[in-house]
Amino acid sequence: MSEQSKVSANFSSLPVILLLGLVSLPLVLMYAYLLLDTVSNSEAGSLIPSEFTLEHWSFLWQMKPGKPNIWLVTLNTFIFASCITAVILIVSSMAGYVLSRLNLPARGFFLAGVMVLHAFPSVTLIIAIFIVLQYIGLYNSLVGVILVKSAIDLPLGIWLMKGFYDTVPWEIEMAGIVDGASRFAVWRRLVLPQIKPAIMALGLFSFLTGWSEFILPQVLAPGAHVQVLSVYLASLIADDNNFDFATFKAVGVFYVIPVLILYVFFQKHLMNIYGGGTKG
Amino acid sequence: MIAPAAIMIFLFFLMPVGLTAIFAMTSMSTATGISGGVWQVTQGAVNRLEGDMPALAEGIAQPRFVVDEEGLAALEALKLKPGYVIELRAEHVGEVFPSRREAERVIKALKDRPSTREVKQISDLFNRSVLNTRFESREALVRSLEKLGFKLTPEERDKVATATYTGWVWTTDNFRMIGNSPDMAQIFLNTAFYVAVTLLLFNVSYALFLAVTTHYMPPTTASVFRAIWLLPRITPVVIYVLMWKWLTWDNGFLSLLMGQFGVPPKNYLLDNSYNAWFFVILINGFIGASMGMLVFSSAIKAIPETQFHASEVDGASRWQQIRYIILPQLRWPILFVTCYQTLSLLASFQEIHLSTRGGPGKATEVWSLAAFHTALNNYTGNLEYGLGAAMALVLVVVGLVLSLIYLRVFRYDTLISKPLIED
Amino acid sequence: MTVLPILKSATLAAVLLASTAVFASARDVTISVWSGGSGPNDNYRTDAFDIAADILEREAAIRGEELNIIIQKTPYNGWEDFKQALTLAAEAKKAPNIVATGHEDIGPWAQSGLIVPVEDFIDLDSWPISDIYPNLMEIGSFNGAVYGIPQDAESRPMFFWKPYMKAIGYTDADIDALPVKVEKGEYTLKNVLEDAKKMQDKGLVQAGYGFYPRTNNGPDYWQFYTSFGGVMEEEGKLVFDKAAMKRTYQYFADLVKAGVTKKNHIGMPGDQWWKEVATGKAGIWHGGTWHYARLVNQEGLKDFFGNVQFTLIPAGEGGKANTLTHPLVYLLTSGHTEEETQIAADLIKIASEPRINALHAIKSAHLGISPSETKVDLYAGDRWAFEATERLLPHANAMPNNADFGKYWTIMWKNFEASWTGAKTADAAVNDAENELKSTLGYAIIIR
Amino acid sequence: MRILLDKFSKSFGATKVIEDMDLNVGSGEMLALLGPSGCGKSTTLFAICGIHRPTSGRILFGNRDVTSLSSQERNVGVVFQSYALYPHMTVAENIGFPLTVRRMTAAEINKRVAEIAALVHIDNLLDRKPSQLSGGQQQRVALARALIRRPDVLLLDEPLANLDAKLRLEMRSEIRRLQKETGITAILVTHDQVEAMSMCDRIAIMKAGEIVQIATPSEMYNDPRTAFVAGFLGNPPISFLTGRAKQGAFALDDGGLKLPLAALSGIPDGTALTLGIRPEHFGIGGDVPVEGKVTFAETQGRENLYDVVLPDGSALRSIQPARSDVKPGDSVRWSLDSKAALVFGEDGRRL
Repeated sequence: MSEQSKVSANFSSLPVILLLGLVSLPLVLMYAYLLLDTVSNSEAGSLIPSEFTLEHWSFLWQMKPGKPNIWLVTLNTFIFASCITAVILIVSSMAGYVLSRLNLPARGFFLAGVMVLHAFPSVTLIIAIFIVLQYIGLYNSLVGVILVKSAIDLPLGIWLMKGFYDTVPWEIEMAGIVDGASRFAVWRRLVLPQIKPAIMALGLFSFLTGWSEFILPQVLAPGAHVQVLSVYLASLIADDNNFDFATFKAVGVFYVIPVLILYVFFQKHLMNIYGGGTKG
Repeated sequence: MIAPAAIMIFLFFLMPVGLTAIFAMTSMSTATGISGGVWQVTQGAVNRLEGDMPALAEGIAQPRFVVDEEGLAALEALKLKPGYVIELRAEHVGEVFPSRREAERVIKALKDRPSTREVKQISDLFNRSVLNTRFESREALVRSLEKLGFKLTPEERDKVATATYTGWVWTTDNFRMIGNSPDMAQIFLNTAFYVAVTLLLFNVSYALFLAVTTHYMPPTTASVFRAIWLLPRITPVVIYVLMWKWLTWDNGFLSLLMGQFGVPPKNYLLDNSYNAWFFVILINGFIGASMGMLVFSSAIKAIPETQFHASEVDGASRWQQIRYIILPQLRWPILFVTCYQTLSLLASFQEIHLSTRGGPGKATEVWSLAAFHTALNNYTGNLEYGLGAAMALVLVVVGLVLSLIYLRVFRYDTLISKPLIED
Repeated sequence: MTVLPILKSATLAAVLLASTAVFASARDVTISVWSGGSGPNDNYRTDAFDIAADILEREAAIRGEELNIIIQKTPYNGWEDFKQALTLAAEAKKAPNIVATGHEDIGPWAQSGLIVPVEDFIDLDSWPISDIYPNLMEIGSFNGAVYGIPQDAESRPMFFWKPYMKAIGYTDADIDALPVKVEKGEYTLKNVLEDAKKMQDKGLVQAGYGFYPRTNNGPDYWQFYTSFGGVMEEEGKLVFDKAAMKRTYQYFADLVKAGVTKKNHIGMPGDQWWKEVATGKAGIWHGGTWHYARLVNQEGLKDFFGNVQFTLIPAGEGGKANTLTHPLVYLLTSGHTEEETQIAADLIKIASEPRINALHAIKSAHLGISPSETKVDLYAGDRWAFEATERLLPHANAMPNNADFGKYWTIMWKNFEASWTGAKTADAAVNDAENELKSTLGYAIIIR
Repeated sequence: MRILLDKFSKSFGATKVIEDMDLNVGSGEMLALLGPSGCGKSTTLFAICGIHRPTSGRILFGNRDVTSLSSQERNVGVVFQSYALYPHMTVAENIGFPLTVRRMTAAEINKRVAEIAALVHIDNLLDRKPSQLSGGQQQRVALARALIRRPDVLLLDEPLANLDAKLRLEMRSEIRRLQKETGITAILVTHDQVEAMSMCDRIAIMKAGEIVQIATPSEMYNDPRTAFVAGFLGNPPISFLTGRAKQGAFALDDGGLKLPLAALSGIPDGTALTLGIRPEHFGIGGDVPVEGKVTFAETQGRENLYDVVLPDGSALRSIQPARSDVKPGDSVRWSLDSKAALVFGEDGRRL
């Protein structure tokens, strides 16, 4: 974002800040208490924490009965999110280029298809997706659910990449070609470096959605050895035998920390992609 | 270079769509299995046959085990311990048992002590009825029936096969069910209400509000607020819903807060269907607002600054500036967000599934969630893949139609200029 | 083309390694066990297999075989996710060897070939199977074969908070006599409503807390249908008794109308319900025998017998007092080698022995599965198990094992909920249910 | 090397951009393709460098038919209007790129880069990124990159369009110098007649996909074949009067001017005609007097420019040595040089 000020001296910004601050309060409170409750205990019926404690974080060093090891789950989540990022980046940067730049038979059809799919209610296909997965023997495996999640996010990725490729001047590519480079070399060495910010943004975005995904791993990879954090946390919450909000929140915070770190450091890139929707 | 994308999309998009369409035309469920069934004369099948073919139903309704020469010969061929055949032939030939268990008791008592598996093998050989036997093919069933002396016409065979088949069959019942059931109508109305209200209040109006208010702020303050309102979207859904549960739970924030004013604690989320809707819409709306916020913000940023200066010089108030400068130029972004988010809202059920599970009662059950519940996730464990697929197919069709409109609206053809390099 | 030779030798090496591994410990068997609806008190549902495996290994050793069994345990807290995961895993041929689940799953799972009859692998006449209550064994049967070995028994009583009963005029003697009165049909569901109302009117409990039922769908609600004279199955055919179902729907609508039960009770968080019941916020409620364990062990209700009376579910108009037992059963899934399944069956057999099963029964406050189990000290010395077995088990029904029962249940519940929440009248709900049952089940259900 | 376009046609879908064009560029010659935007000159250039394929016809480099060869196989150097420098590479990497993709050794590449950089005078900029260069410097880098592979033909697509006036002047001679020094055949695509006239050996003027005229700059200025060519060349531009033939003379309809011309003998009276008068041929030294009113006067320092409106409303432009006695509003009587007047038929052809 270009943080160029458009604030006019004719209007005071204080009233809008106050107004927005007020409506944002519930959200801020929820997040503040999310963090606060994990390291404190409160008297019953009180909203103000009365003591500092780390007991809610004990899940990090003690295994919960009937639950897999938190570190294994974290590792799974990390593998899951990273692989999705890699697959989406590689596949959609290639496909996006083809759709943006190459003379492909039925290119218009492909483009329309991608566009329709990218707005498609794909989660509803989950039963059929299960059949496909079990047919190719990847049910209850990380690989399977990685492929499915990547495939579902692919149309958006391809569409975004296509949009970003469209902004690269044709002349760079023409220059590459008359300079004697093959089309692949042109893509790899001349065009790809031009869309680095886009790759960064799409990569971050994919990582975050992968990190957050719940339904797909829950249905398609329910086994303890392939469990991811979202499923772990959800199963913790679903278990009404051990209802303990502070622990849930501690697991939640543990789970959300990587997201927040990425968010704080790469906010600009992310805004890029969410705003990028208008391109198509 | 497009091959990997094409393969993945084919495998996990197009094939599932095709399969969903196919499943929608079947009676597939947990009980029928997915891969197909067998032919088994169960008590249920006998009940079904009673009306049309009483004689047959009567004749096959009882189990019958006979120690006969045919069975003994087959047993010899199995080459188990020779003592079994000798003893059976000597002591039990001609005996008839009215149940498997009684036959097996005799076999178990043989001096050579057959194992449990062997007992099963042996008793199978003396089975002279078809009741409860699982036949891998329809011909095998018919053969066995004929062996028992039931001569069947082709139509009768069809009837028997239909009555005894345990797998799924082709049917249009799913769509009839969707069309006729008042519950489906209710779910449909729920969905329409949910999509319309969330879209209108949050994804568009509130997003506009956020975009406009942050526009009138110093850049740093604006980006702080935008960051706050983007949080719901980037927070993993499980945690996000957890926070709402904490807010609305009977020992949660709202209850404690209201407790200060003497209001007894209650579960605000599920207390009644109005509350549930209120929070379901808030939960989804807070996520949905962020996309509109960013799209509208960048659209506002794209308005030349001079237009703002000029309008201020012309004496416009802030409201007039919004009304006459900003809003008219946001028409396309608003249309875009509306189209796009309609589809997202139609497909989204994770938030509702995790917060109210469609409750209280079925008050907040929406179409995609109902499809999920029907096909994959319900208490009785009776997963109706066929009906669920039919419900999903309805969404697929709605999604297709909406996205085609969406292509139209956005003048898709202008987005695909011809490539400039020809090779 | 240099890859091929390398690949070849690698494959060879792998095959060699694998085969030596087989030779080194001839019988290394992994048996996986999943159980649904299992909280921390229910750990012996799966833990029993550790003990059983130990015994089976020792037996093998005595026979001179080396057998090493690895038990993989996966307990699920709830039912929805468990059944989804299990069904999908089975379709993908990745089902666990042993499943502990509700007996009503036998019907559909047997029909689709997802499970195999246990009697193909276990001699039913051998101990301890021969000792199991015959009606429980019947519950584990489908299409003339025994598919499941009962894992536990329970029943579902009505609970009364004694202090409030006293406050509305019952004497200690009255309360002590209540179970008998219920059994004889002298205290009915109508009285439940009246007493709940009295408690509320006296301000003992808040509005909606007089009668405080289960918070979500469950087999419990069939008990009321039975109380009002309904029958679930006759000779292999499901039965939908319109009049009885209407009385059932109407009863809950009346409870809401009288204000003793909340209109939007269904779907409230379970944990809240537990806490409230344990602390006397509710007057009358119904639950299961295993609730005793949770209330006493987890929710801190120290003097259970001093505070709580329990009876059968009282009779309603046209029916009699009853309770429902919903045993969990151990099932063997298909798709494994015969050898593996045989070991799994042997394990189930050992785990069903009285002393091992009693661990589960007492820890989780379920009821035993065999007469000899009641003679195990641990069991005999437990007041709750003893009283509950005596008072409830003789009157226990079970849901039928019928492949179509799930559909029936779904339709019944949907309309139950609709009339409860006031979305439909009881009449309309019964009619809607009838129509849907006719169209989905047709011949398979008798409607009367 | 000679470049030959033989019956070259190009259409995009249903739209025909160029039809049956013949063009012959001699070895070592620099030719300008001059025309307004949309006339097909860039399409022609793209076809020569292989980015577009001809719909029909042939393209020959020397005697080699390159019609169906890809750009990579043609050995052409192109300088694009935007220079198309690779923003993520340094100047040296940019220039060396054509050699890098030919898999030359690093040492060889460095040597050749240094040579060519010295030739275009950017040897001190090799480590910079394109974004750190001025427009003229970027232009030189683009030239160096086009020349380093010793192409058979150098194609320049509006190379000066993005430069300011002073740089444009400097680069004009610079490009010409390089082309002469390397002796390379070059084609310059431009819409600026000054550029075309000052830099090239010959000019091909294009209009609507056709070459209207090919000639040396002076031939074309003095002897345009059509009104279009006449109008396109010359600054300030030529002025046109419309009238009719009358007894071997050009006459305005109101009779205010009658100009006898040799070219009009044998043309029937009443034929519609267009008369082109360049500004330098209307003023004090002509032979046919014309009366009018000055509506606009502009001094350019050494010379003054006047617009004169004739009584019938048509206008003539005049350029004269600076003088201060004529102001807008004055009536003047100046003369036309009838020998330099160009007359065109109704179809725009020169008579």
